[in-house]
Amino acid sequence: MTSRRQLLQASLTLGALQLFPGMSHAQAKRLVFATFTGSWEEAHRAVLVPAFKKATNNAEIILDPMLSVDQIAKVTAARNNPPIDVMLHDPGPALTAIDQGLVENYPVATSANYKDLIAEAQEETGPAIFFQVVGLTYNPDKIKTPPTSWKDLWKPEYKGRAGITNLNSTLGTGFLVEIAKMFGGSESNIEPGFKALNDLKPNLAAVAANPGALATLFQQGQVDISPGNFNAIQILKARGVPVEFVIPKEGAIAFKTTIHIVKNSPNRELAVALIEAAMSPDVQTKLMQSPYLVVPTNSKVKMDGEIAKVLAKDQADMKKRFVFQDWKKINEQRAQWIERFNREIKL
Amino acid sequence: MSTKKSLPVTAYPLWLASPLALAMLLFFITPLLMLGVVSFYSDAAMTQWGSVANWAKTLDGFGLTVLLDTLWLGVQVTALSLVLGFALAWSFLRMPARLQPLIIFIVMLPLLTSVVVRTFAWIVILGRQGIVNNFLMDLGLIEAPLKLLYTRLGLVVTLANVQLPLMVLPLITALQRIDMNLSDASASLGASEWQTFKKITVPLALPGVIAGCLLTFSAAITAFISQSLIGGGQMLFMPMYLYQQVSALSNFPFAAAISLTFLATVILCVSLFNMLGRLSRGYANG
Amino acid sequence: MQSSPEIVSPHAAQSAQTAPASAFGLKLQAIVQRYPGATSAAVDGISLDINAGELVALLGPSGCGKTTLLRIIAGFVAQTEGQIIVGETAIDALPPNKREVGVVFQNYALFPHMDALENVAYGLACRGAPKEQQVARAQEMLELVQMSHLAKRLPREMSGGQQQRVALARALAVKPRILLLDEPFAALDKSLRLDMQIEVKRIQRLAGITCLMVTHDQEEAQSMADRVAVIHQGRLEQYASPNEIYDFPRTLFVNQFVGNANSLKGTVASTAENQVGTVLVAGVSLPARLVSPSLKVGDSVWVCIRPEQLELRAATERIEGPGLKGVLTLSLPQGPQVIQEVQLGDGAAIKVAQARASNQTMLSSGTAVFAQLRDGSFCQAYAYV
Amino acid sequence: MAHQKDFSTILFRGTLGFLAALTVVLLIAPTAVVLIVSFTDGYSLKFPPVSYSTRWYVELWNASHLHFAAMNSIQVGLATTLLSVVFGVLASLAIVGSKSRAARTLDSLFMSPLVLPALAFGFAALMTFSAVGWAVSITTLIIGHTAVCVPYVIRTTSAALAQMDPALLESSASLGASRWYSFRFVTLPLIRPGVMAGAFIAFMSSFDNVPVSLFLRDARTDMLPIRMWQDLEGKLDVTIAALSGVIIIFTLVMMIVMERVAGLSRRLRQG
Repeated sequence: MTSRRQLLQASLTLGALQLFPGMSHAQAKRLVFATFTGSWEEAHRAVLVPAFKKATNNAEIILDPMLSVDQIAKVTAARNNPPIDVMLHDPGPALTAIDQGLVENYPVATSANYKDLIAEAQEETGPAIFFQVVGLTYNPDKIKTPPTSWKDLWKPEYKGRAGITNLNSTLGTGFLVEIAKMFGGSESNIEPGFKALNDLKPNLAAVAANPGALATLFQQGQVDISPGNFNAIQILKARGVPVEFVIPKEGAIAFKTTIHIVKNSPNRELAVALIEAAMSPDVQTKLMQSPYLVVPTNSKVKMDGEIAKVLAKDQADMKKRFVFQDWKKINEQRAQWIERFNREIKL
Repeated sequence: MSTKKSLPVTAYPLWLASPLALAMLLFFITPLLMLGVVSFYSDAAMTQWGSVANWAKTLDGFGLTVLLDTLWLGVQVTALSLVLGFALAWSFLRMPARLQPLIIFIVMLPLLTSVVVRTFAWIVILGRQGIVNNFLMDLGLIEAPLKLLYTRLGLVVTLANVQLPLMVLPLITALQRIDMNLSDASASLGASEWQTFKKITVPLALPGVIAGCLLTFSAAITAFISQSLIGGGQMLFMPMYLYQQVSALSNFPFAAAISLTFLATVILCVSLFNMLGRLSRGYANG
Repeated sequence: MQSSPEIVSPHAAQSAQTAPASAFGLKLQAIVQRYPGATSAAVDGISLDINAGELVALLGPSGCGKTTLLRIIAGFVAQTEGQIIVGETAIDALPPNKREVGVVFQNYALFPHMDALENVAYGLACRGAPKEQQVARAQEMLELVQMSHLAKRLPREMSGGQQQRVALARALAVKPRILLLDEPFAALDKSLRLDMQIEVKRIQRLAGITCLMVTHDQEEAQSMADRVAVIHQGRLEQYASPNEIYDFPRTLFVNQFVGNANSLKGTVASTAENQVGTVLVAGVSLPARLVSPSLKVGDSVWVCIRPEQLELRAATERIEGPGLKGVLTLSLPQGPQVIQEVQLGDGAAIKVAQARASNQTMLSSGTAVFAQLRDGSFCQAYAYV
Repeated sequence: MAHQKDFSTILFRGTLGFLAALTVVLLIAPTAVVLIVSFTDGYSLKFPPVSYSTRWYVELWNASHLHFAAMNSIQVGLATTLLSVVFGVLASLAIVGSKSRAARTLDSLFMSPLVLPALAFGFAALMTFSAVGWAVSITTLIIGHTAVCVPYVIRTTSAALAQMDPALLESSASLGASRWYSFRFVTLPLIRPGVMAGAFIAFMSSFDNVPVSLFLRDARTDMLPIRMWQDLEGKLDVTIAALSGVIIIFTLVMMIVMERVAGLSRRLRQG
């Protein structure tokens, strides 16, 4: 009886010690990779993480899915002790992160895979590991005639069925710039874009907080048409959710996604290992295949399958078909736009 | 001759509270005071201090709209919870005693279940292909699914449900304290049930009503998760406004001003409720 | 109730028993207790000397300060002034747990999570006594209070009387020097009360312990205590044997509080030695003890007459001696006696107690009567305030 | 006095009874729906599911990121509970029954986290911790959680203390017990159910905390409710339904246990 009691006490004491950090150092070693929400997280969890573990003899890694802007906020708040080791950025936030000195240059000289990236992807501040393509996403069960233009979103028949994301995401901001252009504006004249968004209100079923959330709205049948990320819907489609992607006649919005080592990261070596894995032809090939369909940046990876069919035959073709935006200009005004979006698009 | 005053054996020395008092001072009060300091920085990088720009921005037309809208949401949720909660509490006392523990259990379960889980359920219930829409369509009452999720109505119903236990428990306690003979006496004096309810039950239950309203109201206006998952991106309330400024825009000074405005409003509402509570207790106790 | 022929009150209190060698006396010296913010003192200079082995009752109406005094002795409240001496040592500076003063509370305050045996053993456990010793002593005490058969019962499974026995056993188990009882019988049914009073008295004798009991019930004080201390508004009114308190109440308050008393306004008619004199009440001259000192002829006084000192006769059957004239208004039979209310000429009402005898015909209401002082009885006269 | 029920009485009772029934359904529905949906075979959260399986529970078994968050939440929850109980019981002892101004002020201070928006506090705590150079960690989470969870322990403990007959302590003292002995053998056993109920509520509210964790967590100290929220919003992961099922069952079992040992429902209503 006594011995059982003592045993219990001893184990409780040990348990209590476990409660307090600092007594175990296991957590400090974990590499934190801030990926994007939704399909990106799933793709990275399924393909990139195993490759990383293999390369580093099972080092611990945590995926922390969030928007680029959130990543920057988190790192800015704790520069000396960043909560993130590796960041993933769309072009706009990437510029911000570099400007604010949040990232460290990639050791390109010693990299095995860097030199194989296509020229556009070779950036010392952080190499691009994939391209994102934004077009129109719709539910083929509900919308029988596939949309062909961004303008289709405004069709009265889609009343209460369209979705967009807010401007915190690159998708949302890119979409705003694109429709501004469509209605006669540009990166420096966003007015027509906001006007068009206001006109879109009756059609809006939801404003998602991020692209991942937008994809889930299709999953739940909550929206039937929206601007969407090519990749975001592929996993859904593979699961049998009725979604289709089309490139509007105005052209799809495209941007490259760069990966960065966060300055002051205590896990620099692991960070390099992760980025190296992300650039590797092996990982990029796997990510290019169904259901992820991620557009590769490694020149050794040849585009084929669904990507070649729907998006582009190769990287050169891509550059022709896609619209690239001026993120430097966008960045200067983005905070104001977010503010304005908050005020105007609120129902 | 005078003997040393010593502490009665039934009391414990006040200094026993000092560890917590100190901890609260350091880790609760100090941070809140920090908000005040930070709110006067004029820039997000926090280099220039001494500007009221953030306060002006918080209380400008838009900021005020968000604040008032948040309070209005609280009022709507509280009103709905009160109606539902009062009906349940009233019926609870008239139920067979065997059923009462079960009802208490049903009321408590959501209180202790994760708020994310409860909110999650409402996504399933309110969605376009959700339970409500399917039900209504099966009945042939509607042809196309109604938009319930990401609407004000959906949010109010969800919040009312999520916070309902906070309303029901004080109401049951308050109603139980009322002498059942009083309503019998009222009935014997010729009052109809409705009159008795209006003139006896409700006034005497007021302290419970106010306690329940206070809890429900403050929970509803601060319910970040439900507001964000059910309200969606188109509705903006104080919690999300604050979170957005911190997480996406890193504008700590502005977020601090928002926080303080929100805090002050809540304190004001709580004081108001407390005042009403004191008045009603005096009323209920004759 | 025979009245004493002696006029001077005998101050020598007669203890019913001689003190056992192990018992301790208790001395209270000018205890004052003032609560902050209160206008008057809760205890206002009370001194009491309690002999070893004696059972003293603190008697008074609720709020008179008697419970405060008890709590001061127990150490729960620190007195503002004064000293408490147990045996030869002052215990004022000691905390309650060092005073060796046992307390039986009004609601018994048994520990609800412990059974009877554990409750009784508690005090010994506090002292770190070996387990076997605790149990042995607790069992012994339970036997003393005739509760050994319920040793494993929890307090909520016991009746009030049983709880009280356990509480008593618990207090006595640690062999306290003084035992304090706070309204010990107030929570008991009337039928059970007498049994328990006898029981407590028996145990107190058996244990030979000095005992101070707080009560507001004068009959209880009368029947149980060796001496009674009557307390009123924080002051000690009288401290004497029960008989003396009853027969020679020293103040108007004691007279009214202990037993029934008819209080009438009167004036001193004549004085004599040894406080004896006559008073004039409603034009009638009555023999009286002038209790308040220095009463002179012509002074206004309260005249107290106990109902049993009066005898009622129909106006037609009046006998020799002073009598108050009035009309019988009400008869209330009360067990062995009948209380009769008489309305006097000036409107005042007095009560008269008459022994119930089967052969006696009762007077009917409305009869003109004389309430006559029984032979050899005296009224008590107190200065009018 | 009319014995037959008139129309208005029937209408009145009927309305209240109907509303009450509706409320009971509303209270049960979310829990029931989640439990049922968690056994879906599909990828979406349709109700009722087209076919049933336990596949999402199997997925849950392999979802290491959820395990990680759950372990963190449990760690933080247990430490928070421990701290809340120690600090809360001490504070309750000091302030309960005391009418002094200082005690009343402390009471209001300790209770204030219950009504103040915890989100503002979470943000304020984040700023303060980073201002003094404390990186976000399990420790900062425990501190933040304790501040908002300790009121629950104080509430139930104070209620239990207030119900205790003061004569018990006096009688204990008069029997020779020191203050500590009385606390250990009289007070503590008697308030234990109250403390346990408070500890349980504190644990559940820490385990479920969003507003404080939202700011004080990071990826290395992921918290389960935040992970669930983000996974729900970001990818409507059906695994979360299975996880919710597990949480519901755990809560149900714990509630029944706590009802038995601590009279949970009575204590919740006192507060």
